[in-house]
Amino acid sequence: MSMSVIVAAASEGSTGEQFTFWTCAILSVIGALGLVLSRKTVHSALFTALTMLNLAVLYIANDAPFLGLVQVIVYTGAVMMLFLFVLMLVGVDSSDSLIETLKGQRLIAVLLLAGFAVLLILTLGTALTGTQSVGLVAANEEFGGNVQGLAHLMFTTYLLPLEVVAALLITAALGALVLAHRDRWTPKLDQEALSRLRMERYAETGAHPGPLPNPGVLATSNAIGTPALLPDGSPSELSVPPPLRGESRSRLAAETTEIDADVTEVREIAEGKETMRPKALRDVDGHTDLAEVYPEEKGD
Amino acid sequence: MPELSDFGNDPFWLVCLKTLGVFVILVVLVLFTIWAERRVVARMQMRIGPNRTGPFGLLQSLMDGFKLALKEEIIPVTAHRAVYWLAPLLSAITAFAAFAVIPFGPEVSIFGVITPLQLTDFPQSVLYVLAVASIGIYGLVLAGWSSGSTYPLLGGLRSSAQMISYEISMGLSFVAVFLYAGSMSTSQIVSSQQSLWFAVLLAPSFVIYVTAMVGETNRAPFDLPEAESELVGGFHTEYSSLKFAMFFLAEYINMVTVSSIATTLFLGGWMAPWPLSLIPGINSGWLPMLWWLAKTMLFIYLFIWLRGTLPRLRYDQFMAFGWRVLIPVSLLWIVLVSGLRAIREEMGDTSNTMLAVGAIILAVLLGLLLLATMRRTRVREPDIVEPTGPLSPQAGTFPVPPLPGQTFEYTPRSRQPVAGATTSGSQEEPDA
Amino acid sequence: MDPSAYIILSAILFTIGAIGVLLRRNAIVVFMSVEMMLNAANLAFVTFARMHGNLEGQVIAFFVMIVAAAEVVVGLAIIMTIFRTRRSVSIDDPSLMRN
Amino acid sequence: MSILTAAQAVLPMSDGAPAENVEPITATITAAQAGGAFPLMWLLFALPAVGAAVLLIVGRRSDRWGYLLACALPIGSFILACILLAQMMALPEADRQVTLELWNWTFAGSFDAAFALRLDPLSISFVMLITGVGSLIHIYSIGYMAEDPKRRLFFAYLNLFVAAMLLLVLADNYLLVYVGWEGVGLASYLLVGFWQYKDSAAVAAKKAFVMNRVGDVGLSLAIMLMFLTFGTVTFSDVFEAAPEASETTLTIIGLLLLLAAVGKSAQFPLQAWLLDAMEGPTPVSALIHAATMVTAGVYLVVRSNAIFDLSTTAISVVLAIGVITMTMGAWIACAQDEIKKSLAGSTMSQIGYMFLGAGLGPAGYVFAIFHLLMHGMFKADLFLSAGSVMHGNDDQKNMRLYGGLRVAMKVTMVAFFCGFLGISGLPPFDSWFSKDGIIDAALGVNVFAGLVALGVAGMTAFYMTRMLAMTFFGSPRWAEDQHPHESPPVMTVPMLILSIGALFGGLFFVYVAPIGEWLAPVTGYEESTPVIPEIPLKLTSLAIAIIGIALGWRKYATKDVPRVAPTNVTILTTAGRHELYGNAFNESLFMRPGQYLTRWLVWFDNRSLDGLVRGIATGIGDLGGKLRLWETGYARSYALSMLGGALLLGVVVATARWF
Repeated sequence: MSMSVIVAAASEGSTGEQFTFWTCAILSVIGALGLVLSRKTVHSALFTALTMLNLAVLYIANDAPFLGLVQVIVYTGAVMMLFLFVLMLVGVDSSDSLIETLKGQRLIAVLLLAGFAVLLILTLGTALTGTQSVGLVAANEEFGGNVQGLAHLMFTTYLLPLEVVAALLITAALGALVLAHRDRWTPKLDQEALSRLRMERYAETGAHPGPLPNPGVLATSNAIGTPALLPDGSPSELSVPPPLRGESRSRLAAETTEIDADVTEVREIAEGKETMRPKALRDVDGHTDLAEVYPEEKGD
Repeated sequence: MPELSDFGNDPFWLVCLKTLGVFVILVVLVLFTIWAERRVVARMQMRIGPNRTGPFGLLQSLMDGFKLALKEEIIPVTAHRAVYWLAPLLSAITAFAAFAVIPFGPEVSIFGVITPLQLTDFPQSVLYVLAVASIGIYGLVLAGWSSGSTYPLLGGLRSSAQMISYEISMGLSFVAVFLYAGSMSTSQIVSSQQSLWFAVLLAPSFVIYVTAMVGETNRAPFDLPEAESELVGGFHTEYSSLKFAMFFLAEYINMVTVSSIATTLFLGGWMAPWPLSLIPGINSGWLPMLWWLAKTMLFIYLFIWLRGTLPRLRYDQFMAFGWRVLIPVSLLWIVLVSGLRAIREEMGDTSNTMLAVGAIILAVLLGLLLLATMRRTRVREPDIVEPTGPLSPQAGTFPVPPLPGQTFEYTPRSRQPVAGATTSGSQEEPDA
Repeated sequence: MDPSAYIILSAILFTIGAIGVLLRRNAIVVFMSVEMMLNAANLAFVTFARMHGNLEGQVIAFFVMIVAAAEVVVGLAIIMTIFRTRRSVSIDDPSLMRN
Repeated sequence: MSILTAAQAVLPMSDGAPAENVEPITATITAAQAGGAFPLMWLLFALPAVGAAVLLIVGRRSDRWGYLLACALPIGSFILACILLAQMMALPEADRQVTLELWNWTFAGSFDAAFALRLDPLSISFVMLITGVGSLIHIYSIGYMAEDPKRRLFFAYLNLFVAAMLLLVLADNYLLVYVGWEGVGLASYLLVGFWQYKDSAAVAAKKAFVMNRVGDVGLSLAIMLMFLTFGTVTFSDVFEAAPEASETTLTIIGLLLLLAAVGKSAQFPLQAWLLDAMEGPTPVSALIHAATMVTAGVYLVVRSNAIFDLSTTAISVVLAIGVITMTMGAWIACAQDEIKKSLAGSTMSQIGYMFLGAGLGPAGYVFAIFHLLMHGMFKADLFLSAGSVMHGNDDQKNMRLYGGLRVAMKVTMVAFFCGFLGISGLPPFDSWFSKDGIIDAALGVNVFAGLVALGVAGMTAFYMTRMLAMTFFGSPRWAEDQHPHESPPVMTVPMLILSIGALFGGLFFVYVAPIGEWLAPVTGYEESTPVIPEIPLKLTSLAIAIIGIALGWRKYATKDVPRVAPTNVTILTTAGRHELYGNAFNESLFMRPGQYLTRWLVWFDNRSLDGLVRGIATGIGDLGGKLRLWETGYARSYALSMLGGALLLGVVVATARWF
């Protein structure tokens, strides 16, 4: 695919590399600007990922194919993914207020950054004029390839740093575990405890112990905002998801009148039996205090 | 056998042709896999499966694809448009891209140009597959997030967590192969298996890879991120029409990809299996594509078989398995392999010593395994008390139905008329 | 191709990262900006390796990646912990060390 | 040989006449060469140490069986000690010095003190006393502490004490002696304060500990000085090198050693802790504060005889301290109403006798140790009997509330009476031989000391009669609800065994196993010629004892003893009741000046040094306060600072490159 093209282009120093460089450079700068300028944090993360992908390509173009792939795997695949995870855990909608709160921070930062930029331009300008790249062809050939060459360096000259870095990684993993660990102060609620709690709440407040009724059951449509009908024909507001409840009041009312005719019909058919469902159960659905229903149970 | 220097020399038209070929192969394989899955699972469940469209229902998947493309597209109001668009594209493109380095066969002559039957290859091509796979995960996460709905978000997070976790053990299972092949390029790995497949030589790596690849593709029994009964459909719940088709396509391409990687890395790629490989000339020309196809189909069948057989794991069990079993075992195995190789490098031809050491290590591991299983059998039997006698519905915990041997004791309340239950003054007993 | 283009790109990215660190208040964005700066430095290392014809620049870049990964793990864990107690990811909130 | 001259029998005789000079032991043989049970001699102290360790580590789980283990181990040590004694007696006289080097535990530069044990006639005598009396007291304690919830802990401490004491007497060098010395101090502290919920016990323990520290400083300084002078702290090397040192050095070493001995043995001027230490359980008083630990000072002086022999100043001070304490102790014993305190005064007095003996130089060492062994038995017997009396009387200690207990506690009375006979110097019982030996020798060396010793012998007889009469004779003066009863056999049997020792120990060591011949090779012996002929002297001392007994009997047995101590008493009695104002003495002489000195030092420190230090600190603090303004607490501000720093650095570097 394109990778071998890039590698080939880079080693030749041809217009292929020019093309690759300019494309990726522009994209990565766009990504970096996006990171700084986006208000939504997720966008920042995506822009960062874009920059990192492009940097990977630039690494490959710079005769560092192994590093480029590792960049994709480590940065794009793991680090940025971790960022996304954390973003989603802390709430993806957290967007930044752009008002500066630190007195003078922005002014001093801009001044310093300007100075920094000037310094960079001056130093780089003088340092880089007339430099020519040696190229890595010879260095890569020495051990039979880029990976082999890197491996040779890492496991001989840089063995100690490598070991230290490995220790650092393990320490970091443990540190993250410790930091993210939350002690459990209360026993874990298992299925039995949960159901017991539910029944206790039922006994105390009369809250319905079972799952909520599904929306639209026995109703005219199965849209999510449509309340279910109970066996006695009354609509159950509990079946509507909480965010839609208030909004769906009017719809609920309309629905109720619409089905009123059907309900009356059902009632007529069931004439003589009064109700198909004891009042007590309906009261439970409607959060009636249980004490009213079972007054003698109070003392227990 | 193609060398690494054989790649990158193709004329432009041949590159286009090869790309097209890979695309076609993938699409056809996907269509076939969907059909095969439905038929095979149907057979396993004593059904017939699709058999109407085309011979043996072979065209069923194609027709499904058309239908899917023509369906109305619904985009949630809360969706984040740009990302919502981007996600399926990312999924599908990376799925296709990973296939670029899969070798289908040896060098053949196409319109007079001698070229390997492989789109491209370079010294780090297996890493490339891993890299592309890790980008593919973005498709899932972004799909879940951009849908603006809870189920897809949870599903997306779950899928990506799962895929990242299993990608680690997958990558680790490659290490032993790299060590033995001395290369990270797919074509070199295939050619280094001429004498012995790595599935035999590096059996633990193979087992780890096969397990990880099922987790990596979110397939049963590791399909919990898409558990229909829990999360509706996972990250793609809010997707419909062609975008959903793209996710679907990506999932099946990924199946084919991981199968063909298994083939390439462990089953000798396109080379003929052992007794057949003795026939001279069988590993040249276009014929080896057949072996490649057969081996890949074998893995695809394995996927289908697993799906038809195994129940779904719980999420925490699944993650615990990945982190506490697969990764440690992979690490141990890598240490073992590199240790053995180091011994061989240092001590020359001392295979007897190596074998002895290996045997001892194996014995120790087996002993540990035995101990572990023995410990597991020592789980205390729960005290089962046969309930007898009358049971009060409010006794002890929460109302339960009477078990066999129990009689239900009615509380006074259940016999009494319920207060306020009367609208017309009737005092009827609730039927018990 | 003249390697100075890569170096200049690296400088640009580094500066943009620094801007992010200095001006953004969301801790995660600040953190990503730090990663951006590290990446820019990596690009410079890789380019230097090519310029001087030895692989040590790539090795250093590799180490930077590992250290960055470790840093991200711990840093994000800290951000999570702060978020848990303060319900905020603003980097200005945890200023308990003030004065 | 007549009874009157029997005291001479303890001396080394050759053909019925005392030898002029005794050949000291020169050859040292190792345990491995000696063979037999000698290589196991480390077990002597290891057994009780193991007991203490087990009881302390296993903790409450050993509550039910721990005390039995704790009794068995000292008995085991005792059996081993018997075997070792037998083997040592079988050795030729010149070879009776067996060393066992266990390991080298301290080496720093040229300093080198092995963990080595040394068994010679002196130390085996102590070992026999410690393990024998110790075992009996352990057994006695089973009964005495039966009701105590912390009995296991008590036994653990007792074992710890026995182990430390054995280490003390077995040590081959002063450093190891110091270990044992501190060990017994610790055990004593723990045991005196065993009932630490009582304020008095806690205070007494602290007091004993602190005063012992004063003595311990002397020992540690002596060890340092020894190392400085001789380059070694091993007994044999030090003694060998001693004649080469200057007399001043030896005097200083001797006085420092004496300071240690005085502290441990509760001699003047560090005597004040002993009476308070009676707050501990009675077996502790019997074992530690009568029989063994308090005699460690005597052991130290006698063991270091090579040093004291060479310094007339030091040995004179020993003599003087012995005379003073002997008198003080007897005085206090005459005036105290609490039975244990009276006995403690007696102990002080008797140890004063031993110091007197040791202060006589080669003429008295043997008698000091002889009296020490005798005292160990009869005083342990007396204390155990006193404990039995208290045990039977609801822990009542005041003798004025006893009276007529002979009816209720016959066995105890018999045991106490035996102890009385042993101490009061009547023939042919223990003190008749040992104490008179000291008086004899004293009259030969220092007439004044001898005459005082004679007088104190009468006081001894008087206060012992007083105790006997107030406790067991006269009319009962018990409280209504106090039901005196005899103690269980587990307590009375050890008492009776000790009674036998109190009665016949002297006879045994004079006629059966002459102690003088046994010890003289270690301590050396010189005959002294008494100024008074022997037989008149003996008659005099007997007469003095009988006068003391008669006075005591007349005052306390034939007359009613008031229940409340009378206040219209002579100034002598008042002083005795206040322990001769030892506490006031210490307080005014040491504590107050010390406090003033400390206060002045604190004042000086605050003004001068602290002023300087605080000034610097305040200055730095102010500077820090200014710098603190830089710390805003905002991470981004810090990042800004970093950028500024980087910029600065970059500018500097770039400038340096360009120009």
